[in-house]
Amino acid sequence: MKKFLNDPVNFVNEMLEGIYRAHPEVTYVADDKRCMVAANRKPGKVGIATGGGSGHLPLFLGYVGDGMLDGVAVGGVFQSPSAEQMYQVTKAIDQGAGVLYIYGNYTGDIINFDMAAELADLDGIQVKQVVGNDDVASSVVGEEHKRRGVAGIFFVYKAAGAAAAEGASLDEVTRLADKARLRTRTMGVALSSCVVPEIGHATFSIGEDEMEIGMGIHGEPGISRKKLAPADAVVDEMMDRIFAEQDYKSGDEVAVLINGLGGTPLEELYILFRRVSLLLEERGVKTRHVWIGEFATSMEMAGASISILHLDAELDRLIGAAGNTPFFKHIPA
Amino acid sequence: MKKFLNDPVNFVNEMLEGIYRAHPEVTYVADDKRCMVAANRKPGKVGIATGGGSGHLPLFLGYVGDGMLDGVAVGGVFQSPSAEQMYQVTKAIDQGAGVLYIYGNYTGDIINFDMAAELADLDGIQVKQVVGNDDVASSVVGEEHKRRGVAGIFFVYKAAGAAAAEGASLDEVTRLADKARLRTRTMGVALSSCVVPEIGHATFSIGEDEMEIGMGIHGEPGISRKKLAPADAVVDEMMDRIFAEQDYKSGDEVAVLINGLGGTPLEELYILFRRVSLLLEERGVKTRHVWIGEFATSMEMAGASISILHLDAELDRLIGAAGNTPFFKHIPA
Amino acid sequence: MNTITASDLIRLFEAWKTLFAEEREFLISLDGKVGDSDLGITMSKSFAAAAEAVTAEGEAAGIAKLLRTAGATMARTAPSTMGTLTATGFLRASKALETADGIGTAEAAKFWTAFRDGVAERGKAKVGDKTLLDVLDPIARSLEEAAASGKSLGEALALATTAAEDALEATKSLVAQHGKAAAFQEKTVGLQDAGATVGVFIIRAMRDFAA
Amino acid sequence: MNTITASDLIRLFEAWKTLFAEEREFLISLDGKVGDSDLGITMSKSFAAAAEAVTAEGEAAGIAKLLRTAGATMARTAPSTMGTLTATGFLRASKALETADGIGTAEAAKFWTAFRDGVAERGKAKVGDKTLLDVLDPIARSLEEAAASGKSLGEALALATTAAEDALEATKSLVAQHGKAAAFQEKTVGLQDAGATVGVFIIRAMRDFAA
Ligand SMILES: Nc1ncnc2c1ncn2[C@@H]1O[C@H](COP(=O)(O)OP(=O)(O)O)[C@@H](O)[C@H]1O
Ligand SMILES: Nc1ncnc2c1ncn2[C@@H]1O[C@H](COP(=O)(O)OP(=O)(O)O)[C@@H](O)[C@H]1O
Ligand SMILES: [Mg+2]
Ligand SMILES: [Mg+2]
Ligand SMILES: [Mg+2]
Ligand SMILES: [Mg+2]
Repeated sequence: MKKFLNDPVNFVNEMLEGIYRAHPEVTYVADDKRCMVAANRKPGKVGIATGGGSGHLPLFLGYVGDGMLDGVAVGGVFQSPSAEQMYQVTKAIDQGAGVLYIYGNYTGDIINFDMAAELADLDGIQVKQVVGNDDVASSVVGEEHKRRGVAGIFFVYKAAGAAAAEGASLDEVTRLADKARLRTRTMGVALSSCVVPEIGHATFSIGEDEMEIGMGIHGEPGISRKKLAPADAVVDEMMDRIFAEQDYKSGDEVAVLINGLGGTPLEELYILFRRVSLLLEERGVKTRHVWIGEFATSMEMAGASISILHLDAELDRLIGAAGNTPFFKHIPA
Repeated sequence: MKKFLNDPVNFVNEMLEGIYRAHPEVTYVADDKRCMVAANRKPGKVGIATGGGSGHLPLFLGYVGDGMLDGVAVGGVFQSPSAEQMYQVTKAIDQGAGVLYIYGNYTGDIINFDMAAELADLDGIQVKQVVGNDDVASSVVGEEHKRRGVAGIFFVYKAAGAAAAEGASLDEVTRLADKARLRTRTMGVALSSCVVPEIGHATFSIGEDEMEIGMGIHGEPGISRKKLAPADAVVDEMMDRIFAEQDYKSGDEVAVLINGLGGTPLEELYILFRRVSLLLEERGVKTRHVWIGEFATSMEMAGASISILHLDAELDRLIGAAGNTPFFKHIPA
Repeated sequence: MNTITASDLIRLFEAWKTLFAEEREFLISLDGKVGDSDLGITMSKSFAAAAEAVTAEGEAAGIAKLLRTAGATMARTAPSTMGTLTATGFLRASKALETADGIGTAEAAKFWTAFRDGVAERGKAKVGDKTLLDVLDPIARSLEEAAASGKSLGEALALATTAAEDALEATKSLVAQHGKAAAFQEKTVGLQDAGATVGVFIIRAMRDFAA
Repeated sequence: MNTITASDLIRLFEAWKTLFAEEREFLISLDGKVGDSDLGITMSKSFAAAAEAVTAEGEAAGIAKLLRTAGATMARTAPSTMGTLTATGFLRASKALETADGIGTAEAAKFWTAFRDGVAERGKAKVGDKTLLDVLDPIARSLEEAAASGKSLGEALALATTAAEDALEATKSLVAQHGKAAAFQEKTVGLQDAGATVGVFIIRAMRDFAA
């Protein structure tokens, strides 16, 4: 294991200490560093919380700030935070307008967020939930409720965060988050494994010339493992699956996220985007917004994912709105 | 070689096509994609250009934009662009106020920038140069002119870019860039090699449990190769070398850059920063600005560098000023 | 024994703690086959924490309070799927035994029925989905029958354990529908479910304790 | 031959092109020892491009114009240290031979003196720094002497080549001060300098061509 760390047991807490030292815009509640909230409350605004395992930076911690989220609870590496932690975050960020949970479709997270919502309900805090399930590779059409949530959740945060910042109600923020969720599809491909610090060896093994299409961000099995193909061919295969589920006509608009899983150089992500952009262009689809970089990682895993949000007018406005968090800044043109 | 690419020969050009497709804020001149300039000129402003080999994103291309650079010429992976390309960029960005070149201390780059400056001079364009040499590990005190330029050049860009945006003259921008250069020190450590696409195998080999302190961003040999130590110990060793060259008294202020070399997860960079921040705190030094992430990479190399800029009042103002480029956005608090 | 008292319950948590410490590596490798290898870690952690918490609380707190403490402690220590589901189970069992002074056959039936219902509600799985629920359901049913027919606690727990073991064996032929294992689809056939294995361990240790 | 004409010069570039194609792997591995392995790639690329460019231009352009085309082409094709330095050398040689119809001993001396001065100015190295300059300097000096003492072109180039070969051998004992090799410090002792090796190749092929 080649990592910059001290005792693996302290990996998450030391990372968190680094974050709080670097970013005074965020702080924590309940005397628990794993319960992060924005340093400033926005009275009357719908609160948005997320959470999940550590090891995915900038997910989840990185998106707390203006125009995005208000709080987040994180667990150990690839482990859910507890219901109690989520509940503490919920209490801290509620401004009387209710709280929306946005998180990925993983059993551990669901069970804990459900429990937290019940606890919050006892306090009279209204909680709604939107569970990201953008990973096309993780289940077939018709079984979308079984799909995992991956990088596409960024678009759900962005839409919901902008709506809440505009002063929308909990119902309205939830509606928009859910619309962004339903219109987002992601396909991923992994080239190498990651190493969980407390485990110390690769989560899975993969041949020196192999890739796995559709692998999950914790190393869950994908659709197919085969010889690494040229970048354009890899993109074509991924986009085929996405296009099969999104019905485009000429003139339609999209937002694109090319996400590195942690170990893949930015240069390669731009090579992938080049092809994505060509394929969209061929169909007369206009790319209105694009982000390329690391948005949801798996530690040092080499690989990438492509997320496409099929926009409509209101999503276009929300996705393009300003955002300012420790890890994500967007300045509208 | 596990990379997303098509023909390795097209690596740089396809990456550039991806960048132009993603970021309409930048464009190119002389019908050569390797000559990038900001899409909008700012009349009367001192132009700032940089350049160097590809494979270091977001360096160099990523810093063209408001409050930063005006143009950049890039070469093949780890190869200098040509004097002609630099000259074309220079002509395009000159607004009558002259042009400052800021680049790293590598022979190939120096002789090409020198040649470009001579060509520009023939056109009556005034050119000044500031050559980054922040890498403490690459030569001893007294021989600083032999030191390589690494991630610390980011601070030089930031100071010069903000000064030029404020309307400073070429002499003044040069003075400030040079001051930032002289007050910046960087130490790096590498854990794994990178792979140059056209070569196809690792540039150097390093044991599964080894690190190299002071390794250059093209794999140039460093100060010592030894067993990977706990993160805090690695930071202590790196900071010792930096502190030995920067004279701090309590109350002094710094800007900190924790830079990932490409393959190191963000979590680990925060663990490194935690320690850096503690060491600065111990000396009563105040961290005024901090950036943590990938700012100057070596493709997929695992490793990190720490750059410290010893601030004074004017540098503090410039480093904290707004910036907005495709790869770097800063919104002052 | 015919009734598990509050002081017995504290010792039963000690027994569970020892058991999951022993089975740590086995559960790690079982969860590793079609999951993320954390089950041995989370179960040993959460039962150790629960055992310490109930010991610290002491028998004076009574059955319901001890179970609540155990459940709340587990939820905090191991918020994985199984950690939270077992925590939910103990919290529901605590509610079901609010007025009980000890656990005889009738109370054991209430305990496990509430445990099963809590896991079912929280996890939203159905029997046959290849989860913990596949052993909790036969345990609860078997104990309800035993209570109706007036069986002794020892006998009742023995029958419930046998039912659980049979059900665990039956999970081998099922395809996982939930959690990380679901991604492995057909590859899960032939393997016994990891969470269900934990269920069998819990009831088996309870049987041995009461024997 | 006693004079290299414009049409000869085009064929000389063909000879250099062939030579560097042949020495490609050798230079890659030489530069790989204390550098970045690109020297064989850049030299074969830049001489191939230069040869094509001067062929396309044709002999009517004359000596100076051909050298300028070669230099400009090399600067564009291979902007590495050696690529740009050799480009600079040819550009300066072009200037020095602005009015020459052919290259005899006197012109060869002007050619190489300008080449050396260009490399020295551009690279800011001193003789003894273990660079290309360490062979360019003896070449220029030797040719100046030969011109002063009225030696034939063939004899003059033979003497210059010997001087260059000796100087190359002498680089083995030096410590690199410039470029990527400088980082290797003492490890460079015992190795002949890669750029100086290229210098020897260039003069040697010129000698063979004029013989
Ligand atoms: N929805 C569910 N309801 C009940 N039990 C479940 C559910 N999902 C998974 N399980 C059980 O959880 C076990 C895995 O537990 P655990 O290792 O804690 O999961 P994870 O590591 O994914 O959080 C499975 O073997 C299964 O018995
Ligand atoms: N400042 C300099 N002046 C003259 N020659 C130099 C200088 N620096 C390096 N060289 C020569 O360049 C050679 C390496 O060339 P090259 O492989 O093109 O360098 P790089 O790959 O670093 O651009 C060295 O062997 C040396 O002879
Ligand atoms: Mg990374
Ligand atoms: Mg990276
Ligand atoms: Mg598990
Ligand atoms: Mg070289």
